[in-house]
Amino acid sequence: MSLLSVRNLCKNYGALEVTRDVSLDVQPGELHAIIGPNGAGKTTLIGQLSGQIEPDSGTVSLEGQDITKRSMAERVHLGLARSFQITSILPRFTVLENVALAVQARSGSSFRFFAPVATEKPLNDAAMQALVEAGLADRAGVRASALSHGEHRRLELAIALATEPKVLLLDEPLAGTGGEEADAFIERLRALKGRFAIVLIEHDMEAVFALADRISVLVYGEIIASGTPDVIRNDPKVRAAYLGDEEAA
Amino acid sequence: MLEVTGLTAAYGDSRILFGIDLHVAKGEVVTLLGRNGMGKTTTIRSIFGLLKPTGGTVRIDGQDLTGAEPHLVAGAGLGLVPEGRQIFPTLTVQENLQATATKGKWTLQGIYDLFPRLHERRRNMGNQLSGGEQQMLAIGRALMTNPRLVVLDEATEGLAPLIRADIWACLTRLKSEGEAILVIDKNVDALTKFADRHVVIEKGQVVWQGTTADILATPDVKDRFLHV
Amino acid sequence: MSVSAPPTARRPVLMSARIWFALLIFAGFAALPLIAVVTDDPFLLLIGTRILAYAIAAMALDLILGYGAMVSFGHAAYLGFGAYAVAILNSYGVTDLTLHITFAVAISALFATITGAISLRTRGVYFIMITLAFGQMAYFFFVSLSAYGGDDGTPLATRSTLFGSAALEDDRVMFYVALALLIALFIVATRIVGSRFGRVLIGTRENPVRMEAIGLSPFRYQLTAFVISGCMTSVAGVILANQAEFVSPAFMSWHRSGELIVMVVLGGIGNLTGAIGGAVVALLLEDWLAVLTEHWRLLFGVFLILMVLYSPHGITGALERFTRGRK
Amino acid sequence: MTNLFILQLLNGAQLGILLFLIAAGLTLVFGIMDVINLAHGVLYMIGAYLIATFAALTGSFWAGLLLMLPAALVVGLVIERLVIRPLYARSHLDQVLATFGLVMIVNEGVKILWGASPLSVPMPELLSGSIPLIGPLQYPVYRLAIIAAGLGIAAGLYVLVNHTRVGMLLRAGATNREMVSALGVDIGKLFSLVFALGALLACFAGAIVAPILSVDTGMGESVLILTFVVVVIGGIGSIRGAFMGALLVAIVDTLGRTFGPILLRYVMEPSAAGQTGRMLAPMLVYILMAAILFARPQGLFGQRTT
Amino acid sequence: QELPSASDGVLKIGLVYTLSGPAAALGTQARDGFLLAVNQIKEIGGLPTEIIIIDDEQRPDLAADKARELVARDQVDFVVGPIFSNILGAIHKPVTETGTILISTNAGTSSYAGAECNENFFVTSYQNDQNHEVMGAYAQQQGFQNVFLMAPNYQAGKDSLNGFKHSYTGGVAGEVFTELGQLDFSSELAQIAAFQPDALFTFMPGGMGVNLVKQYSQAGLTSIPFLSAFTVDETTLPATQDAALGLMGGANWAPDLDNAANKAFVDGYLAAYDAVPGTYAMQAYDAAQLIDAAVHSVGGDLTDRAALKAALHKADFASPRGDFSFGNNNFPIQDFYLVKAEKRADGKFQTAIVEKIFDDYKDNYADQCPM
Ligand SMILES: Nc1ncnc2c1ncn2[C@@H]1O[C@H](COP(=O)(O)OP(=O)(O)OP(=O)(O)O)[C@@H](O)[C@H]1O
Ligand SMILES: Nc1ncnc2c1ncn2[C@@H]1O[C@H](COP(=O)(O)OP(=O)(O)OP(=O)(O)O)[C@@H](O)[C@H]1O
Ligand SMILES: [Mg+2]
Ligand SMILES: [Mg+2]
Repeated sequence: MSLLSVRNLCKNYGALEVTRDVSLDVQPGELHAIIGPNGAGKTTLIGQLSGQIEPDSGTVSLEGQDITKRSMAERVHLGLARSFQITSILPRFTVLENVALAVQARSGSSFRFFAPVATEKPLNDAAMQALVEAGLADRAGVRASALSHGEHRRLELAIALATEPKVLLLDEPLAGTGGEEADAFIERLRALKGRFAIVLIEHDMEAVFALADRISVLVYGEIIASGTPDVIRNDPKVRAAYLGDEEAA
Repeated sequence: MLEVTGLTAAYGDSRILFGIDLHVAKGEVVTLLGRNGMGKTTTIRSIFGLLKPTGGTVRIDGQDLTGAEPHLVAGAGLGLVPEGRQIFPTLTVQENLQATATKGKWTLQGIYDLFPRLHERRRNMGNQLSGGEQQMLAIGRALMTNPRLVVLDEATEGLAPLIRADIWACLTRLKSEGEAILVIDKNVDALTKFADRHVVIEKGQVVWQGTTADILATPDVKDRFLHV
Repeated sequence: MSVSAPPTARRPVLMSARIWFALLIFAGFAALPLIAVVTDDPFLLLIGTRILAYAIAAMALDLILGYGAMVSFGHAAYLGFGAYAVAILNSYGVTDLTLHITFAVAISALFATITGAISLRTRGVYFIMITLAFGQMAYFFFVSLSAYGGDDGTPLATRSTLFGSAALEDDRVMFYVALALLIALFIVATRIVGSRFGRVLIGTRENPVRMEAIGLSPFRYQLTAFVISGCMTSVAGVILANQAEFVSPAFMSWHRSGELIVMVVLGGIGNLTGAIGGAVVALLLEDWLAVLTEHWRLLFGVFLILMVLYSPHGITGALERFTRGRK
Repeated sequence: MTNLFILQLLNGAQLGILLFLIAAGLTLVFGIMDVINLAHGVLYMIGAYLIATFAALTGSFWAGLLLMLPAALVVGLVIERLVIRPLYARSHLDQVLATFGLVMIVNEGVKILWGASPLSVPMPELLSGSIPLIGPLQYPVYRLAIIAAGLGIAAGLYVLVNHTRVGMLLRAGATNREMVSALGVDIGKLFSLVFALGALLACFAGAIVAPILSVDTGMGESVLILTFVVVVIGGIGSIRGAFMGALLVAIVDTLGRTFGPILLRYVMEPSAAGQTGRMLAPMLVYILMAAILFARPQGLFGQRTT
Repeated sequence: QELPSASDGVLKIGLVYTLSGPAAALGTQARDGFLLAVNQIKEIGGLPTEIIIIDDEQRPDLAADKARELVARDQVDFVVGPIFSNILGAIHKPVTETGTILISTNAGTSSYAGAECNENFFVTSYQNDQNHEVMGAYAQQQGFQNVFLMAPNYQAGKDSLNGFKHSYTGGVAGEVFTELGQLDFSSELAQIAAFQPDALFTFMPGGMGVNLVKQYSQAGLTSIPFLSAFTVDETTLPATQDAALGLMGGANWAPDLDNAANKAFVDGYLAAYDAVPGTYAMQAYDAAQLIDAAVHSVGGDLTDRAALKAALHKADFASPRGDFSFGNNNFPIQDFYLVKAEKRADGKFQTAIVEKIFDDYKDNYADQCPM
């Protein structure tokens, strides 16, 4: 049984079919990349998987359980975490607090009114652990709003890690990072591979081909091809619709 | 036409720029390179008066516009494609293009020819566009102000390879039509195909500059400053 | 709706500075009866008690306004519930203060739960206005309540009793009871803000979508905070009724809700000490300016504008800049 | 009964138009400049006092109106420059506090300048009198004139905002001031203009009601809350919303007060109906608002923003 | 906790009136009326006089506080005021329970006239219902069969309609309660037009009345007799002007009453404030006269409260309204008139006596008063 399974998902905005009968399976431990031209509906698809956007029809199931009607928060508790294409953090919290809050969300009730949270060691330890994995440990005490763009992306990752996902949905985690930083990020993802399944949306083909176990190509709301990197790289349809000649070379 | 000397700037107490020198001549294509967080965007914001510089000067065609209101800078002939697109969410695509347009070479039709996708989506609200579509719109919007110097901050971020190639083609065309361009981008290789000069900044200071030929001749520039 | 609060990032020096300000204020209050004796001015205690009541209400409002970005424009309703709890129970011969408070809190919890659940569907200014709507409904309900004087309100025959004794009839006892309530509620509120719950609340203020994405749906937490705040405010209403020995729907008019917001913002939102300080300054200033000139409102308006323009984080902001400047 | 219904509908429309004139400025300033202006109500009051003064000076309503308009514009520009402009970048609550202060200043100032007693403005000769409707019912010509003037202004505003370059810039500036500016538009000037326009509309509304209502220091406050209700029901920033919201609020209020008790009598005994009707009548507008926001949290024509 | 009066030989009087907000005009008149008497008398009761003026802002809780401040901090001998019943409700207990004397110059709530009457509480105006009863009696006398009733939706409004019905037994065409502070009456006027009653009776004090009167004439309803109380008076006439001409009201006095005391009062007020005084001013003026007379008769000794109260109860002064005495409940026994708005020779407006409706009229609650 696949870990995350999507069946016949459809979503329209007026006359525009953003998601057209999309079916998709993610196996445990697999890194599944989704690529496709701008406006193909990738972010919208992630939105439907994570519960932010309600699909018109179709189902999403996690570990065999139908979660189509579950709220975003419920899905997180079931093990489905996401990062945002456009950075979404708590700007006035410190980096550590950002992550500690995510740890708190999955461990114990948040209806505790009296014990000071700042000194809860288990929370801070777990948060620190996630920061180490995301390569942000040295910035733990800094206000999140003062981070650079690349650091924001890493914080997004750390927050997602802290929720201890079974499936991690990453929407363009590399956007706006380049060079060394991008390489480091790819290494980080590689190290995480296998611990949980990852659905990765990315325009950086270097990263996609380096990391993905499987790639699905989404064009105008439809999956036109799905397979191993090699298969996709040489698929003429994909080359015409997305890759062009430059990247594939 | 743009001349920046000794520019310094800070966000509150944290100083970011420590004296940037930079100039772009008529019709020249200059790149601003540097790793993440080195102050590229901050440089652009300071030039446009979106952030008041703490020192140095910004001149456009000899006119001192240091820390001037952004609309005066834009009025002097600079067009901005900002980092993060910043298109107007409550305007349609077409209105986004028209709202700040000025008369000149670039017209609505010209933009639609350049990005047919925008034509298809012209009645969509700005916030109903995909990331890539928004990027196209941001470029189109800047061109519609008919600037003499286009400033692009990460204009190809989040774009599919095919579209990215389109943008490079578009920039090459702009250059051939005599427009000056100041461009920030991660894709140094693509930039070297059409840019004239390159400026590398690190920690708020210019650490290297030279022509495309220089960069190709000294491969360690890329390694040392850009790590690509 | 943008609510800009001072940063929550821990800055130990400032945090303790705020606690010091609070202690200073409490100490000042505690000394008031002494001052009243020395200056032979028993009236000071009455003003003091009224200020204490508003300080509680402002602090309670700040809990949701400053920390939860829920700007309630109907909070005076809870003042009214507290006040009418006293009047109504009194009229049935139930005069015990603890019972009055219990009743006020129960009614407020009920009202806050229902109206909060509906209001929280909205955001920003829409939230402001829908809370106003519920506040006004409560207001007009009491206006039409002829049994308790309707619009005219009704005087209280006696103050609440404290464990069977009429001790509260003594203005000093009344004052100290109010002060004790303020301090107790301040401690409670401070603990809440620093707790797990508080962190969720503040996180929701910062970025509700992000909260969803880590698995915390804001609604339950916001609603809980809204109810807590309403209940606290009703305690202020109980005090106010006893202080004035009179209750009237005027306690719950939208003007009063607006004044509470003014107090909180004037004090500096998102810090409990500020709310208390805001209430103190606003009410004292009103009293003093009124002595100076019949047109005191003009001066008060000028003061408000100058505060906003030159001291972005209200009174606490100004004090913090002052103390930091001296270090 | 139907006659009464028609008459009340007209009354509702007239009140609605008036509310719209005030609400339009508020919703523009709010939606475009993102400024909560509690002082919008006092602008309405200033309009009434200005025309009372000018009409008394010149002895003519029309001359008073003509003089009022530029004066109102100046008032708007001065307030924008002194108080509102420094608040653009500030939080809504700071704006609330400062404009609350402004309300206190203006109210007290008006009292100092014009005294506490209400003033009155004579009805212009041309528009006085009533025209017969059906049977014994008559309707004042002046109120019809208000309806006509309001409709004209509504149409003009709609075109301005939705179909002109200025309108586009206004909407663009509403979401991203910095970017509009970086693309070469002097947003400061644009905003001053919007504020002055809003002030002008509010003053105009105040001026045209002066012959029907007394001119007193409390008039701004009583209208402010109602105006906010209208803006929120319609959806912030939406001219169309303000129009529909104003009509809805006015008609529900007018009809509800008249026919509510009558309807209640069908379901309960007369004395209880009277009691309940009296309790519900003033709540009606608020119940309407709560219900609308419950169903549509962003108002009728508002953009959903998260 | 009865406070001893400060026997410092200074007469201290606190005035509590609504001096801001929409109803400020009423409080201002009352204050001015009182101060006029003070200026004419100079030393009230032969004592150096100190007046403290308080604005209650029409907020009961604030008023209660201010009243306590007057009593506890300033140790005044008399508190005079207020305009509104709800303010009276708030300050009554704090003032009277300390033994300080409270003189209401306008609000005359029924409860304080009846069972809750108080030896420290005097009223120089009327019991609230009385003016309404005047209009009811007039409607009855005219033989109206179908009167439309309208009042704001608050306690005093409800009381007013009951007062009217107390002396009117004819039919009621409609009974409408408007929102307190309502300014546009188009919807109610439409109903009146539709019902075509014999007359309208209304109680619309302050700004509400101004608007109603203007809109009444604009709606072309002037053919329907307009009976009112506290609606057409000297505080609203400057704003309604011609629109109010001919509209009728009930009152205990009018500026044109022909007696020496009234002439001194009206002329003095006109000279001092360039405005025609209304009942609010007259009743406050009388409060000052009342205090003056009483303090004189006890020889300036403010410490003997019993004697002072007895002296007050005698009401030994010349009121501009002529006959004036106190009933057992310390509420006035006086004449009531039908009055009508008219234009004066000097271009100002005033109410003028049409006919006397009640002679030496006592309120209906006095019998319930145990005093
Ligand atoms: N709320 C909406 N209303 C209408 N159309 C929308 C809405 N949201 C997205 N769209 C449209 O749906 C399409 C898919 O958008 P989406 O953001 O999913 O693309 P994407 O594949 O993530 O693109 P990119 O790689 O550029 O981020 C786009 O054409 C966009 O214009
Ligand atoms: N609003 C801000 N407040 C404080 N610091 C900021 C702010 N914006 C940026 N910075 C800091 O300024 C530095 C330079 O940022 P800038 O955005 O100019 O870099 P950049 O070279 O454009 O990087 P990137 O390639 O990531 O866009 C970074 O260290 C960043 O953390
Ligand atoms: Mg996307
Ligand atoms: Mg940048």
